[in-house]
Amino acid sequence: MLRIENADVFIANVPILRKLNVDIADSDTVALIGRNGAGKTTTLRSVMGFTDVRGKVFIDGQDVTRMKPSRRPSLGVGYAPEDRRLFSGFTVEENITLPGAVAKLDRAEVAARLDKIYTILPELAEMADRPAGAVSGGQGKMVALGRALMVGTRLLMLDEPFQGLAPALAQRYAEALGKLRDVDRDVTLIITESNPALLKTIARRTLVIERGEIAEAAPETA
Amino acid sequence: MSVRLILPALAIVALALVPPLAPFLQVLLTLAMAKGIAVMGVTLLLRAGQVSFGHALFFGIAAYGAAFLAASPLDDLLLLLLAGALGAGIAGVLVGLFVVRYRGIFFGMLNLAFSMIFWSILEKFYYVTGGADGLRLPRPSVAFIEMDRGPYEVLLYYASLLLAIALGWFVVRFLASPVGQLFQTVKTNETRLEYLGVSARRTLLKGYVLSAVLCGVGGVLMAAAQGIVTPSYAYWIRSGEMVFIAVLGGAGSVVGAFAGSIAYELVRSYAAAFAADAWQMVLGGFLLAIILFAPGGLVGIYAAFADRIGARRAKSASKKEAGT
Amino acid sequence: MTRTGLLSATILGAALALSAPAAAQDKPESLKIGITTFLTGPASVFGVPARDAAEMLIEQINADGGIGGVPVEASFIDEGAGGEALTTEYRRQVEDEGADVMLAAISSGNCTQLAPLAEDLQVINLMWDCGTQRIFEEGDYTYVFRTQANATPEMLASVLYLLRQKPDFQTIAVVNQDYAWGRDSWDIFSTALKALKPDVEIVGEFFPAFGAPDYSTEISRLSAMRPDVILSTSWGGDLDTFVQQAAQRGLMNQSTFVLPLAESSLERLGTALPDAVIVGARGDHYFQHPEMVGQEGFDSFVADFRDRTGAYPIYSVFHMAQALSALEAAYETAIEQNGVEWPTEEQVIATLEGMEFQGFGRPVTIRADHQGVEAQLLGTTTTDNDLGFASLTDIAIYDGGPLTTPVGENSIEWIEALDPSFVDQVTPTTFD
Amino acid sequence: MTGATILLAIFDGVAYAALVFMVAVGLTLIFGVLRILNVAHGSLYAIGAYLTASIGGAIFAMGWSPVLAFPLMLVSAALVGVLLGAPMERLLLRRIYHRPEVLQLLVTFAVFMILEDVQRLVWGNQPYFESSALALLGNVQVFGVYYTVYQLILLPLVAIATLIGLRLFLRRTLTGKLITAVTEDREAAQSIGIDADRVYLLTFVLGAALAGLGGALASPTTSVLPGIGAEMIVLSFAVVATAGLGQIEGAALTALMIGLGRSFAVYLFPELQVLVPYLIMLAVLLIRPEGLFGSPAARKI
Amino acid sequence: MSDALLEARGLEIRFGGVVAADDVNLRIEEGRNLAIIGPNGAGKTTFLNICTGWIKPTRGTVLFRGKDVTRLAPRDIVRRGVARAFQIPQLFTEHTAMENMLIAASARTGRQSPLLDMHDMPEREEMARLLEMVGCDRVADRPVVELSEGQRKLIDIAVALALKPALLLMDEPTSGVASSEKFEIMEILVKALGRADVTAVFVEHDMGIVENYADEVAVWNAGAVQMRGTPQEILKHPDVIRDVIGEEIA
Repeated sequence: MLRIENADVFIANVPILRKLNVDIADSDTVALIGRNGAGKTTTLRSVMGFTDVRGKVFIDGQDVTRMKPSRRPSLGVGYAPEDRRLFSGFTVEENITLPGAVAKLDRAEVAARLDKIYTILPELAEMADRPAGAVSGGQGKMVALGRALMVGTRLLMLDEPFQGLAPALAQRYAEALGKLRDVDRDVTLIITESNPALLKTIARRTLVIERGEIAEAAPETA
Repeated sequence: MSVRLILPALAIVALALVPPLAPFLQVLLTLAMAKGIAVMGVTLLLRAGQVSFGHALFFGIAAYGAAFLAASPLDDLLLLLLAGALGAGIAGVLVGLFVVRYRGIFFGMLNLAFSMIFWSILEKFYYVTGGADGLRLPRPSVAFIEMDRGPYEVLLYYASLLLAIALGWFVVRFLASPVGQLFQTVKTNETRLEYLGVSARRTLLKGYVLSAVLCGVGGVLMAAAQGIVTPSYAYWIRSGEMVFIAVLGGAGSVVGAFAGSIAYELVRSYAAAFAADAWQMVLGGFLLAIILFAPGGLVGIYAAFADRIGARRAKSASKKEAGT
Repeated sequence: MTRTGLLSATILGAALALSAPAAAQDKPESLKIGITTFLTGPASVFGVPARDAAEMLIEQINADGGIGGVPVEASFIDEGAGGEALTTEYRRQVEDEGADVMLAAISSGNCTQLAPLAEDLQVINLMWDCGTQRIFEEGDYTYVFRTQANATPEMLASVLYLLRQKPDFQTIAVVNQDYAWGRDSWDIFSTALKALKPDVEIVGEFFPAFGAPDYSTEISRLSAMRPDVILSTSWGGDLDTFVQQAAQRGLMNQSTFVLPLAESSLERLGTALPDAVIVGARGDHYFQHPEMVGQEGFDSFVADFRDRTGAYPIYSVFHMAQALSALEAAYETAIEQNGVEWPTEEQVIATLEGMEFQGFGRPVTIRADHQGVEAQLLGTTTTDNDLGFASLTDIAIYDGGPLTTPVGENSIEWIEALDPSFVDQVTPTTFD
Repeated sequence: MTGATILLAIFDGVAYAALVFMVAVGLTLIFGVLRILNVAHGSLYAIGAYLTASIGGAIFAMGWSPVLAFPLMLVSAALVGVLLGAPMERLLLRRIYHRPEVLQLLVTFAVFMILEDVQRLVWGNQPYFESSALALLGNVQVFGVYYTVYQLILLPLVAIATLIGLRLFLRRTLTGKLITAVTEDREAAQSIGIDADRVYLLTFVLGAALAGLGGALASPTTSVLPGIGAEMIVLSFAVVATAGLGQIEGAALTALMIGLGRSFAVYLFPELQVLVPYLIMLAVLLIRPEGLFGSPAARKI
Repeated sequence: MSDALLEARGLEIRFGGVVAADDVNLRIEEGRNLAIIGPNGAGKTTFLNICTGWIKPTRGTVLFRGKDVTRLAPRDIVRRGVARAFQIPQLFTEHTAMENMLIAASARTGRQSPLLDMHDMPEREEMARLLEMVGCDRVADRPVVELSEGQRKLIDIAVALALKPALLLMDEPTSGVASSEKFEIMEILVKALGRADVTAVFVEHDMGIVENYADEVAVWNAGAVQMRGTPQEILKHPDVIRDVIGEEIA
């Protein structure tokens, strides 16, 4: 599904990724763990095309290294960034459906996907008409997940979904991910996290990233 | 001596030799240094992350102050400089108290508004200010010695050079000092500044007043060299030009302020001489080329060059060592 | 030592260099003149035609063998580039290029700035177009001359012509550009009006910003107050805008307009300028000058200029021609008096003082204070279908002498001291 | 002031405000999305005016109907947007979005300087005046004072239509929503598939076309001559800052305040006329530091 | 009464419709480190913001050493001895770690001479010791942008300590730090605080940290202090387990 070959990324002349190699199979659920600054977020951002990558990135076997970021969602890639980044002027539902409209899906398809999203995340249906700017941080994380689900039919990348969530809410979020797995068996899931304990029940495979490289050992793999 | 310092040192020596060796550049360079001192004020604010599109205000205030004083018996260059700097400083405090509450585009626009108000007043109250024609500033005495044009201009040239060096030195020291470092943190993190128990506004105000004084000194020198002050001293295009020069030289660099203004004056004056009706286009193209291809400005180009030479030197030195 | 030592040495050197006397002159390879004119900015409506005229006339002079056998070489400086660029380039042309004579400037502000500089640089400067009367009233100059009138006779003639055309008006309003010319010209005009017709009431004074794009509000107010006369000394785009907007809104049918600079806008305004507007020409400059039309030099000049630029000459063109005539006359007279030798600068200056010369209008005299005395032409617009734009009728030409402030006096004080009888003392030449 | 003169002042103020708004709205739109204060906006305004006046003058002289003046304005605006706006965004601005604010501003300043000379080279120094549109609509008389229908009725209508149209466009259409989304967060927009480059291009072209339209609309009432761009841009800056950055309704309200302030100044204190926009700006920012419609940036700590 | 370092009385504030503080009363005693826990959006950060004057409450007062500081600006409260470290480190990103410290020192001493180079300040050694104390002496001369988040958090705290405060408020000092490092960092920190005689208040989600390093715990819920006690009491309370910790994890 996703292959990264020899990726080097520099930010302000500081190497963030060093010859990073990742290969993730279809339908896998992968936890990408590592300390802050190890390169987790940069890895996801590189897949989305927001960094200047030296090396190669393949999605579904297609070389996307030079593809515009905005074309990647059309490959079925959904991305929920660490800091939510909702469109605060739109309602929660508009936030979730907008990717569908951008991808020119027909109304029925958008409605069907929205239903699926509401099944997985019923709390979103309750706040559908609230402006996204007015939801709390934790709820925002849920909305961001819902938005990523709209087009993320092949590959879903969640950056630090539990960061800053109180334990009870984090647990709720983890449940939603479990439900997603029940509803959709095929989607490939990549979740970054600095606290691997939270992903124990979800991830099938754990990749540990250190100083921009995949560390050999993956000690916390179940 | 480090590679980087060679050119600035040579430049100062070369500048000192201009009047005897290249007198045709003397007036041009006097103006360039006057502007350079003013640009240094804009540069200073850039170090705090603020862009002013109205610093011509202080340039103009000081120049008009000097012109008014020159019409009185206290018509002496040193007094004019003092009065101009003081006037600009006081105006800096008054305007500063207001504008330091704002950041980014608002800061720039408010400065613009103040300078445009001053400009409008200069244009409007022409019985006092001479309107668009401005005020004459007849040649002042220097230390109460009357001078002819020739010696006066040579003296003014060296005065500008000395002031440029002295004020440049002072600004560099200020920026390295605790208060100057605090001033620069306004650019990166005001929240932390506040939580260090420091008022970002007051800190910014200190630098703002200094920048106003620098513009003032530049304005008086310019007026003394030109012999006339006009509202164009305070017009927004002039403020834009100062920012232009600061970026041309290397945004935030003290040396860049002077490198930029000398380059600007040369390009402008030769463009005006040889492409009289397309000089703006030449300058615009020059600016675009610098921003797109050398965003560090002239100083950035030089630094890259010096680094390369320095690296080569270091390499050859280490080779030698290895050889022996 | 070293900086102070160096400094004093340099000052000494410079002082020595300056005190060296000007050597006697051999015939130079060329007579270099520098001309400041607006090539950019709003005033380029005057500046560019004047430059075209200068180029054309200099080509003609050189084709005829130059001045005293010496070809003329002109370079132009853009006044629109701003004060520093202007003075820097002015100096460069004098000091480095060795310009013999400078023609500067259009803008009064630039004249104020350059006159002392010319004096310092000891270069002859002919003020060829600027109008401020202050320069010679507030200072004595050796090297600076003006080859045309100044604002005082121009405004005084306008007042006299207005009183002649419309003697019984009661109210007047002014709409002038907000800069020195607009203010100064109104000062002179209103002072003259108060002296010559004390019962006139000034009902409105508007000074919209220079380059204002819109006069709607001023026009609304003027429409509401309906003054008998509306004066505007505006020029260029500002005048065009004001006239167009006023004409469109019927204001020009309500009041008599006095536009002392409108000669330069006649062709551009086309049919937008209605009949019965009083128009001045800053001197006696008009391509249908009743005394000049039919004279060979004049007709061919107008025709040549039109061929070259596609437009009729305007007053700035005539001013330029006049300045070049003065230059030519001064050199040729000086050469003659010098026994066919090339004259020194001092000799040229001596010749210029008190010289009479003629451009494409009545002869001009340069007075002892270096101020030119020039006749003033005014007229009233009338539709001219052949031209496609208004031409002037009821033309009156005033001699410059009686209208020009006497040497050594201040214009405003001199005008204040005039009384209504002055109107009858000055009789213009009129044409039927 | 009597009631009648107050009304007259309001008419003049509204007509002027309409024109100011037309110029400022494009600048605000571009700033809102691209975060670039486009100094060259003034040049685009001037070129819009030049195109309308010169093409109009030429085709009416050839005997075409003066009614064409109105479609010509739209054509000129489109030309400015497509021929100048598009290359400017694609070739210059696109290279500097990640650069500091000052550099972005100076790039547009450089373009402004270049375009000033381009205008002179193309159109020369003589003012252009082409007022067929003004003449065509005629005058109306109010309290014995003639107003042109063009200024009193058409300009305000166009301004209001632009305001409402833009509002509807941004709120109701998908393209409008894409612009809004990119405005708020370029990267988040890209990550849901929005082609931010295209949105930027579209916005800039639209903003440039609005500048051109402003110029085109101004051309029948004013002389088009070198330098009109420089005057207009400072005024537009004042409007944008006073309104609150990127605030279209704010720009409308500010333009109205400036228009009315200016016309009342002409009636009451003519000497203050030039100062009015800046005084209004200072007064507003003193009370509301983020501008009329701006909201204080939340400082997240 | 007088031994309270900081005391909040009846604080109340709303943002839009959301109550962020609803009659908050809390005493912080000198020398007793307090942990604040609670679900997201409970108003923990808002409390720190009110205590330091960043936002003004609609009602209520904040007393520091018995003096009302409610209406003071943050800088004035800081000068009285309250320092703060942030969830997202607030550092001067163009400066090195040492320069950040020196800037803090010059803020404290208020040196004005424009001719003194900041690097020559007499406080330099003291700052070096502080950096050493938080284990960042090796990176003192590196720009802070190049450092890891964990290091930045520590430097953020060191900068706060450079002010020699009596009270240090920390917002999630170990968030974004890999769990393997958390205890290490807290270990360093608590030692440093003890040595410098600073009372600490910290917002924390990691109950392990709370259990080990807090003397007292206050539980926030819906903008109010729900309960308060020792870590042992609080972390076992059923309400806390339900609302804050989550049953499964507990």
